Amino acid sequence: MVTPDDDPDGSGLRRFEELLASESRVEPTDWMPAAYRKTLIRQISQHAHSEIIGMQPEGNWITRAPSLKRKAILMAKVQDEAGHGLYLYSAAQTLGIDREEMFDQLITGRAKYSSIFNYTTPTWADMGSIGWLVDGAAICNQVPLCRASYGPYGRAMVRICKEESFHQRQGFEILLALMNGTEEQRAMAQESVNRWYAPALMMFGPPDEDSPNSKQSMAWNIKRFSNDELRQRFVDMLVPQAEILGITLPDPAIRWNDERGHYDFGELDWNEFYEVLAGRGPANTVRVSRRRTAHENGAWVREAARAYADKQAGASGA
Amino acid sequence: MVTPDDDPDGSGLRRFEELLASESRVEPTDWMPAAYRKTLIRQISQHAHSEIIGMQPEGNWITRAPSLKRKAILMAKVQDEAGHGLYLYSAAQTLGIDREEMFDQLITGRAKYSSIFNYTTPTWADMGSIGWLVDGAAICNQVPLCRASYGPYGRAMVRICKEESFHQRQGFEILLALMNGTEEQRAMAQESVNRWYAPALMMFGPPDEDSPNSKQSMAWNIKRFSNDELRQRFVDMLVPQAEILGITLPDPAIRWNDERGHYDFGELDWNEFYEVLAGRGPANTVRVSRRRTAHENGAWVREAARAYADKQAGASGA
Amino acid sequence: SEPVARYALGLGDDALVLAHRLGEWIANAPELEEDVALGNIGLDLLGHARSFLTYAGSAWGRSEDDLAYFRGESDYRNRQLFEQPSGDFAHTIARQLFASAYFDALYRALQRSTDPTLAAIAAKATKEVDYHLDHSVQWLLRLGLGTAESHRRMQRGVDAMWPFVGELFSPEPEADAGGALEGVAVDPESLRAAFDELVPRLITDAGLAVPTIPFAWGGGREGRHTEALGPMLAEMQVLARAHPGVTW
Amino acid sequence: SEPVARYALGLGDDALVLAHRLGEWIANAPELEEDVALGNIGLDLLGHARSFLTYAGSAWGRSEDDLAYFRGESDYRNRQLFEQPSGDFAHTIARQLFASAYFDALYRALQRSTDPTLAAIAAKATKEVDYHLDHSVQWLLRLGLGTAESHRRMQRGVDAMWPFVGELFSPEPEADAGGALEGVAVDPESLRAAFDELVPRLITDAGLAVPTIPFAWGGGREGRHTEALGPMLAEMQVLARAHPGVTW
Repeated sequence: MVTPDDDPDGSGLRRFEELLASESRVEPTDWMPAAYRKTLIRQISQHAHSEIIGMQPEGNWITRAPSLKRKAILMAKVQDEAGHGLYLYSAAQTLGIDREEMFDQLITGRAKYSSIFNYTTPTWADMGSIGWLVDGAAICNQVPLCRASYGPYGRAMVRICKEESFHQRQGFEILLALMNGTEEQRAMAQESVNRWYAPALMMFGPPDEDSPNSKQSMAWNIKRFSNDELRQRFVDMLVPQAEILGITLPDPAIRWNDERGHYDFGELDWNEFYEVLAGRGPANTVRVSRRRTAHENGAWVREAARAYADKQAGASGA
Repeated sequence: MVTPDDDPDGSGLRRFEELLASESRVEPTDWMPAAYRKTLIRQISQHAHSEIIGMQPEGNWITRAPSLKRKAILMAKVQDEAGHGLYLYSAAQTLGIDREEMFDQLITGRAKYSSIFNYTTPTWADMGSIGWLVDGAAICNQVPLCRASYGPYGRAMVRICKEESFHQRQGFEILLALMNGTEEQRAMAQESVNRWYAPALMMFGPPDEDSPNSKQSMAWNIKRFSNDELRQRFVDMLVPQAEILGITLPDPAIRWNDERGHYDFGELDWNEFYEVLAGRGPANTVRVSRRRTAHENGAWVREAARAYADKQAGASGA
Repeated sequence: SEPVARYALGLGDDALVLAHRLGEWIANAPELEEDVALGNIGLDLLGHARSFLTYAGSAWGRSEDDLAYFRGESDYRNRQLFEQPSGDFAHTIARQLFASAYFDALYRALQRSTDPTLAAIAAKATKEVDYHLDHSVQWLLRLGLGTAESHRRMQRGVDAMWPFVGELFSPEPEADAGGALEGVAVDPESLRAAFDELVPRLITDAGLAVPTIPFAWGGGREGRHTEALGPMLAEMQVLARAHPGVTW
Repeated sequence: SEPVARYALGLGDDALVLAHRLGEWIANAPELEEDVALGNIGLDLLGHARSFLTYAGSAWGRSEDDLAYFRGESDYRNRQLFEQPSGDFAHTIARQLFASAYFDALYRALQRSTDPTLAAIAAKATKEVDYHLDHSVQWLLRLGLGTAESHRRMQRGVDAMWPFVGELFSPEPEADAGGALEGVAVDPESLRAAFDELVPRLITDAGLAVPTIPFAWGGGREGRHTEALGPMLAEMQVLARAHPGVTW
């Protein structure tokens, strides 16, 4: 094995491998392989971007939420997402990348974020579907990340997961209220779940055989389960909840498989996934440009804050 | 009489006085007294400003007009007002003032415009009241101005009056539809007329005894009738129209006076008029700042148009 | 017939939604001349919308206002370009450029429709749209070639509206209805060549880059809309819906 | 009692309308921290609104949502400052500064109300409003003293909101109701001194000019509103009104 320049005697790598082997946390001051650092920066910043962009599809209904209680819950939720974005940027910063740089990658369209947020929210029921399905899938993805080998990331995930499961419950409640409501409300809920179900399942990423990066991430204790394992876990969670809701999951192939001890489910249309990933989703351009516009419109505010801070520092230094 | 510098032999003044005496038009190339010029600039530019600011109270309902026909009529009307503003600025420009200068006076709050537009339009019926009452009063004011001694002004007024009487008729029709409608619609119409009636009567300006400038304007064939004469004419026009509408004018003192051959009407609360004039109306700041914001937000557009025109001129000159 | 009515409804919604957006500019334009010009274009489009909706409604016993004010978002059939927010003046010009180039090609072709009502509406509209296109082109050049700031903004505007161009040429959903629209409707695909010949050249002439941004899914003709339409309709319909069944 | 309910309704509407306006900023703020901060303030205000409206509605057998979603513009009783459009960030800060200074003085006094519900709501709200005021003051200073551009915009913001300050101290309409509010309600006039002591000084400290612009008429407590409220309510109420009587 070639020893990298910043670890001439290989002691850093040995310690890193010990940490992984003992399921301990790697901390910012520890030596770590460049590829590990790079992978984490990419993954954490994409996760942060997803939180930031994810504010929009739900933010779309804050001004139209149909009751004050729902309005309050929705505002709090979207605001939590901004908060998650902030923790995650902080976690990524411990790996030596600036928040400005990450944010710039986002608003110039060079960074990825979860494709799911390129779908639109034409109806109120989508607030339920996002909570139940999208946050639900996110939790399945994220709970194992609480044990991620990189300390700041794992700790951020602990806090985020707690809030996400709260959000999922709220989404479930929105759908439950609709399903207990009028014919129109029930139809609204079902139509929305029909739209979000497959995209939510695709949030776990392509089938394992098409997911080449996963193996390394698992070796590094970043990823703990394969895409397909997580997807199965999610479907197993959804089916009984859908029964409680009285909602039909739009996949006729779903049925309990006693042998596997899991629910079987149908093939997904991965073309759609790759379409959205390639920027042809319903709202790709809109999402990025909205945040960019907000950022550009706010440039004078940030400049003023900097100028004021400089003046204060100058005054107190004098 | 002292002969001004630009009219050393007094021939200009003699000709000016002959034109007035023979009810002829003064044209831009004619000599005219500085005070006449100044009065006209003030009056025409204020009138232009009123058209521009007057777009807002009606523009407020374009996006909410309750039928497509009304939406079309309203858009056309507000657009006519922009057109009127443009003619009037052109007329004023013949007196040697730039449009930019006038517009700057408007958006910096140094110029006056008709106080009536500082009232707000909380209901759709206000589209009717503005047409019937405000445009109605404007017509009473403006018809005599078609014979104003200054040619470009008089000719602009001919065109404007034609459109205004169309607008008044449309306002009347809005109210008529409401009065032929449901209880709620009738109440909406009545409530709106209650708010606009007195302010419309005040559009003719203070009572004659408090209106010192009028005499000179009448001598110059700019003003043809006194404020109170015009107000009387307006009330005489309104009363029978109100009967057709089935609407009550909010003045219990209105009754036919056989002796005078006119309708008597009650005293107006001039305090309100002066309050609004002094900037304490419901929307004074909002009106000016909205147009200023539009102007400022459009600065880059106007600069681009100028830069492009310059480049084109340079290219064709080369 | 039902398919013709549904076809007319889609065309009417395109014009109505864009007319409404242009109406938002009135009293807010960068100069008075543009208050007038954008108002004129909006009025023309509103006229087209009323003709198409009246015709569509005649098949169902519904008035233009029934259709405009008492359908929800998912019943609106406009293509998504037309509902896009007005943004700054450059966004509006980009939206109008694409819209006018599309309308121009569409209405020219629709004049030859075997449906005399549609042909007549199209004939009248063509002349008006000609002016609209010219207006957009003039501004595209001024902004593209004017100042560095206007160039930047115009490119942003073109980029923002570009994803919604692709949908303009997607098939009319009624086209499958057993040939009922044969000779009546214009196949949107047939308009693409004229658009592709004209628009990229105009963009290039204005010193701007033709976007390489992918097209969005679209689906407006099936009632799938971007997040911009809902709040727009909320405002547009609020008064009419508060007083159902009355005359204004 | 009826006058107390009407008093609570006015206070609830003040908080609700401003909370809604702040909600418009979410996902649009100049930086993420402000998405969070403005969202927090909006949430606090929404909480106050819900408490006041629930209390008001209890007198009439109406829920907070009946009051929020099924009253029209002329039945809204908020003072006009709170409905003003958010404008740019400086407009929002100016609106929030005036609002928070008013709420701060109001809720401190209202804690001593003889009505235990109002006193309890005010006691909880006071702590939160304290933070809101601090947030506005910090931004007032940053923007007023930051750059030439931010100074210009902050002055514009202060000027734009100033006309609506006067109405904050106009009497509560229910105050005449035969003394029913004696000891229950706070006389707005009594809040003026604290406001006048604090706010002009803050404006001056931020290097800005205290406006000399006259106050507008006001009349929000009588249901007279500026042109900003109608479109805001159209959007806010659209979904609830499309499905009257249901549970969400």
